[in-house]
Amino acid sequence: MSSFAENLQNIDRRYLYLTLLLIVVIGLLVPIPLPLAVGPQARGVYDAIEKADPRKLAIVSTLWSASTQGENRPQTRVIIEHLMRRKLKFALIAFGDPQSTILAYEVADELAPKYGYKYGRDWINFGFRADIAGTLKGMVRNIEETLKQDTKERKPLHQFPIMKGIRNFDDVGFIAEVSASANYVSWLGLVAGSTDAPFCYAPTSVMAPELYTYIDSGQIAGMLFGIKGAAEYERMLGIKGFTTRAITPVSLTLILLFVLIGLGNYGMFASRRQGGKA
Amino acid sequence: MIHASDRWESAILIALLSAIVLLTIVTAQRGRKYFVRRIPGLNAIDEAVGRATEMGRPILMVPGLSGLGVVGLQALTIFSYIIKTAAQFGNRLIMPTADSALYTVAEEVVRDSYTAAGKPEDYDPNSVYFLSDRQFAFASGVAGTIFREKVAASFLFGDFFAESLIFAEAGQQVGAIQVAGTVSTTQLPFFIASCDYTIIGDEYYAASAYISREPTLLGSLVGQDYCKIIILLVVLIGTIAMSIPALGAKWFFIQWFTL
Amino acid sequence: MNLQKFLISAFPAAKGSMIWIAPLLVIACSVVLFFVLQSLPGRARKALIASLTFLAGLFYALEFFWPVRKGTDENFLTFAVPTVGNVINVLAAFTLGLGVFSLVRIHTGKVVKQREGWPNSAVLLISIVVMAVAGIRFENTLFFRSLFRDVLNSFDAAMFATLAFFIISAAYRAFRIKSAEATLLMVAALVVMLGQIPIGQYLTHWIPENGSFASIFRLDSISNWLLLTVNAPATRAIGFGLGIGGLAIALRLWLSLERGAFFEAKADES
Amino acid sequence: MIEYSHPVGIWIGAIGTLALFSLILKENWLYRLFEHMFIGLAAGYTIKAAWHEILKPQWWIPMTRDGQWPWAFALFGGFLFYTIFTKRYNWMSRISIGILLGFAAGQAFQATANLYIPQIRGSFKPLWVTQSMLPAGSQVTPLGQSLNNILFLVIIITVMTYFFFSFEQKNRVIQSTARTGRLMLMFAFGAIFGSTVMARMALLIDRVWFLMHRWLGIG
Repeated sequence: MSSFAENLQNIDRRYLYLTLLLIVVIGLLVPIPLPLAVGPQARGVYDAIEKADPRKLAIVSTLWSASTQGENRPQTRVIIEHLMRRKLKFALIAFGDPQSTILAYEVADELAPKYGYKYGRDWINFGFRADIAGTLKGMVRNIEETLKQDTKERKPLHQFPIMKGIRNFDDVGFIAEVSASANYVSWLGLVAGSTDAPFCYAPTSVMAPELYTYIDSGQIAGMLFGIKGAAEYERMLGIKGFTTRAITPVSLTLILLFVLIGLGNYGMFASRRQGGKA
Repeated sequence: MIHASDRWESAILIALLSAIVLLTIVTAQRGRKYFVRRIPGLNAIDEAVGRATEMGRPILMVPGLSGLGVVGLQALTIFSYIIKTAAQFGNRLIMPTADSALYTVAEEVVRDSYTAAGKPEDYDPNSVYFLSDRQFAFASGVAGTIFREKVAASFLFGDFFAESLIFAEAGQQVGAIQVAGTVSTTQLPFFIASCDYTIIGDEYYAASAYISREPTLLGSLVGQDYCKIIILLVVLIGTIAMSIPALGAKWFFIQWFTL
Repeated sequence: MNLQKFLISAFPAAKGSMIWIAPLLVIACSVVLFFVLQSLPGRARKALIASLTFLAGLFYALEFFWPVRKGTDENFLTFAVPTVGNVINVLAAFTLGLGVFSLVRIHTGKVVKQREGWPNSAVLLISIVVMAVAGIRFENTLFFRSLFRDVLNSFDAAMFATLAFFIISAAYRAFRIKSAEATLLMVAALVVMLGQIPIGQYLTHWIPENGSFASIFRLDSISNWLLLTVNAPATRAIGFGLGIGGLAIALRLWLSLERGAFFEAKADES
Repeated sequence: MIEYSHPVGIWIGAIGTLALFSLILKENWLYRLFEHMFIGLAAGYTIKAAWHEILKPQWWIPMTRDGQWPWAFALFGGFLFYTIFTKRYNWMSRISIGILLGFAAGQAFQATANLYIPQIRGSFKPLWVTQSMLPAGSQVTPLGQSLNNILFLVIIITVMTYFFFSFEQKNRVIQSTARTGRLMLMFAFGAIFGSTVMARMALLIDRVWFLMHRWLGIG
């Protein structure tokens, strides 16, 4: 006969799965006000954009595909939205996965009308490049010569008003990369030395831990830690977007995990004490 | 570092390590006997194959996501030994692959292994197939197969990414006995959580030597150990030098490795 | 001697109608080459495979070890690196036909013999055709964009998201205080998770961030410490072993030293 | 603005999402259907990508427009793979396989140097840290950093000791060093596990939101 405690250590996985699903749905529908402290890393990104020189170009580099859009899309969105609020000119560039240029373009394209952003004047899409090291090395010398044309209208870059007076990274005031991989190596290794622009990073939460070394050394000015970082950012911007909504279920699912691990261990010890099989 | 001349000292270290491995391979081929310690997970292979025989259900082998390169080939080498054992017992085999170039080699390896085991007629051409080179399409196909076929044993060797846990949990849920090994360190925790035996780190590369006792591979393994000792020494010297203020980061030895 | 110039003069670009005639001539030569190859005796076959493998590897090895010309970061082989990269890509792309052939063969077989689950196989075959045709011929249509984004990407993301379920059941089962190893695994995971979620950070957010000794007891600090001071060296130590292991197997393949099921080239058997 | 989505596509995507999710409860006919559709679409997309991203720009165009006729040899190289299905000629597939393997192997020197030399250099950490060695504004005290660095070295040594294969680990010292190494590994793996959980949850939430919001229009 199986005791209650023994059952606790062998809960049918289907119950676990359904509970998880239920928690996610409820968490998305009923916003439970959970405390959210804005961390210093997210604040670092915010300050970098606040302090950026409006005469210079901001660059948002993306390296993510649909598979990590749960974290990377809201990150891209908050950064672009903040840039638009501050009326900063920005350019999108994509590496790693050809999809990433389409996905990032969509985000910017969607926000543009709200802030009166005009393509070619206020923002531009440099498009996807397969070879990140070569592209960045070239851009350090001359952005226009390296990239040649934009992706949307396929016109030479100098024909766009936004590119006036922009030659190389000296004319760049802010760099952010939203990424699902460890691309910071290229940016820090190849670009950081030739610009004063602060470098910010918005990785998935799997990647984020790797970056603390560089934050500690000051090479990275700020970071959005996965979906949590995006939620903190929405809070600073005072908008209630997807992540503000999503952060509740994120917390709830992790609490569920803690509870389950607790129950499993309690069950194991309790049944051991009763002389049951552990 | 694009060329050796960017930092000769570092390049020489790489060349030196290569030379050591080659040297031990040659001495092993000339008849010197080398030893290899026990690797627990690998002893479980026979147990897993035996279980599959008892249950009369198939054995699954996945050579990871990577293409035709050292990691995928190493997986196939390990599999070829497992297949030779399995062929003796007439187990059914399923091997989905995620790369078309690796698939061509896998198909040959499996066929050859059946021939080597003396059972060429047991080879089923439909057992090795290309599924998808798209990570999660591959995952959906393999997971579906694990559930449908209720595989008795599952061997996951190669390069795995996020899909590792899908395979391992699916296998867990159908009660398969699972042995996994991967070079992707970030996926090891999930294999450890869900598999019966996990080959960690470069046990993956030691596996073929361990199973086959082939002199070339044993020699190579000994060479690899020497190389690791050298790296450890380099790290130690560097650490000590950094701790002595008079030497520090400017010292020539440390500069050797500063790119 | 400049290798690049030599190659350009040895293989001049075809012009006019030669653009089509030259490749056809190459194909004709290939047919001849095929039969010449087949006439080789076993030993020669083996030697040929080993030496081609060696030469292919030698290209990258030499390109790496050969000193660069003064003032540049190139040596006499560097110019060819992009081309060789293309050759690898193209050769690998040609194998795709084999993969797709394998898929189509198995599923056509099921459909033709009406074996169990054949309608699924039919769906699979239709999906291949629809996606390939739409992608190659009708890339700039809403149909393809929606098929790619709404359908294929959704499937990708859905399968990826099942990991959330699997990670819950795996953690529930594995994180038990059974042994020292399992306990360490659990403790580290719990601390890192707590350090990541907003509520965990909130637990210790009253501890000052900077400048005080107590700050190291913030949950996010502990979690960062774990990742940087414990995880990083362990991963690195594993990495050194893997690096050497990979180098060793690469050497064995390059020099055809590997003996085993596949590598023992059995060219002389057939 | 370019349109990317169509309601029909969203419907198929949503039903497919539910079908793929259903695997966690039980393998069923709906899962099987969408699994096959998924694999088919993926294969179709691979064909498209191989043509558009590799064969057309890197092979066909250079050969047929720029007159680079030696590319026709690549066709022969590719063809040799296909001999694998014949008994008589299948040895020839090894020519192409061998060339691909050779290229992969030859890159190992540069790859090893690039990947591991910086890590070796990065492991040179002073065991005794003074205030001047710390970066400005660092929150760690010299003593704390010294302890961290010592631990760093200890972990590297113990873990690498665990991975020595060619001698019996009989010696007491080596035995306990290797054992410590293994425990350290578990600690590290736990940290990796923990740092992955939130990302996976975010993906699920994104999907559920897709179902609720984009498909059903809730919220």
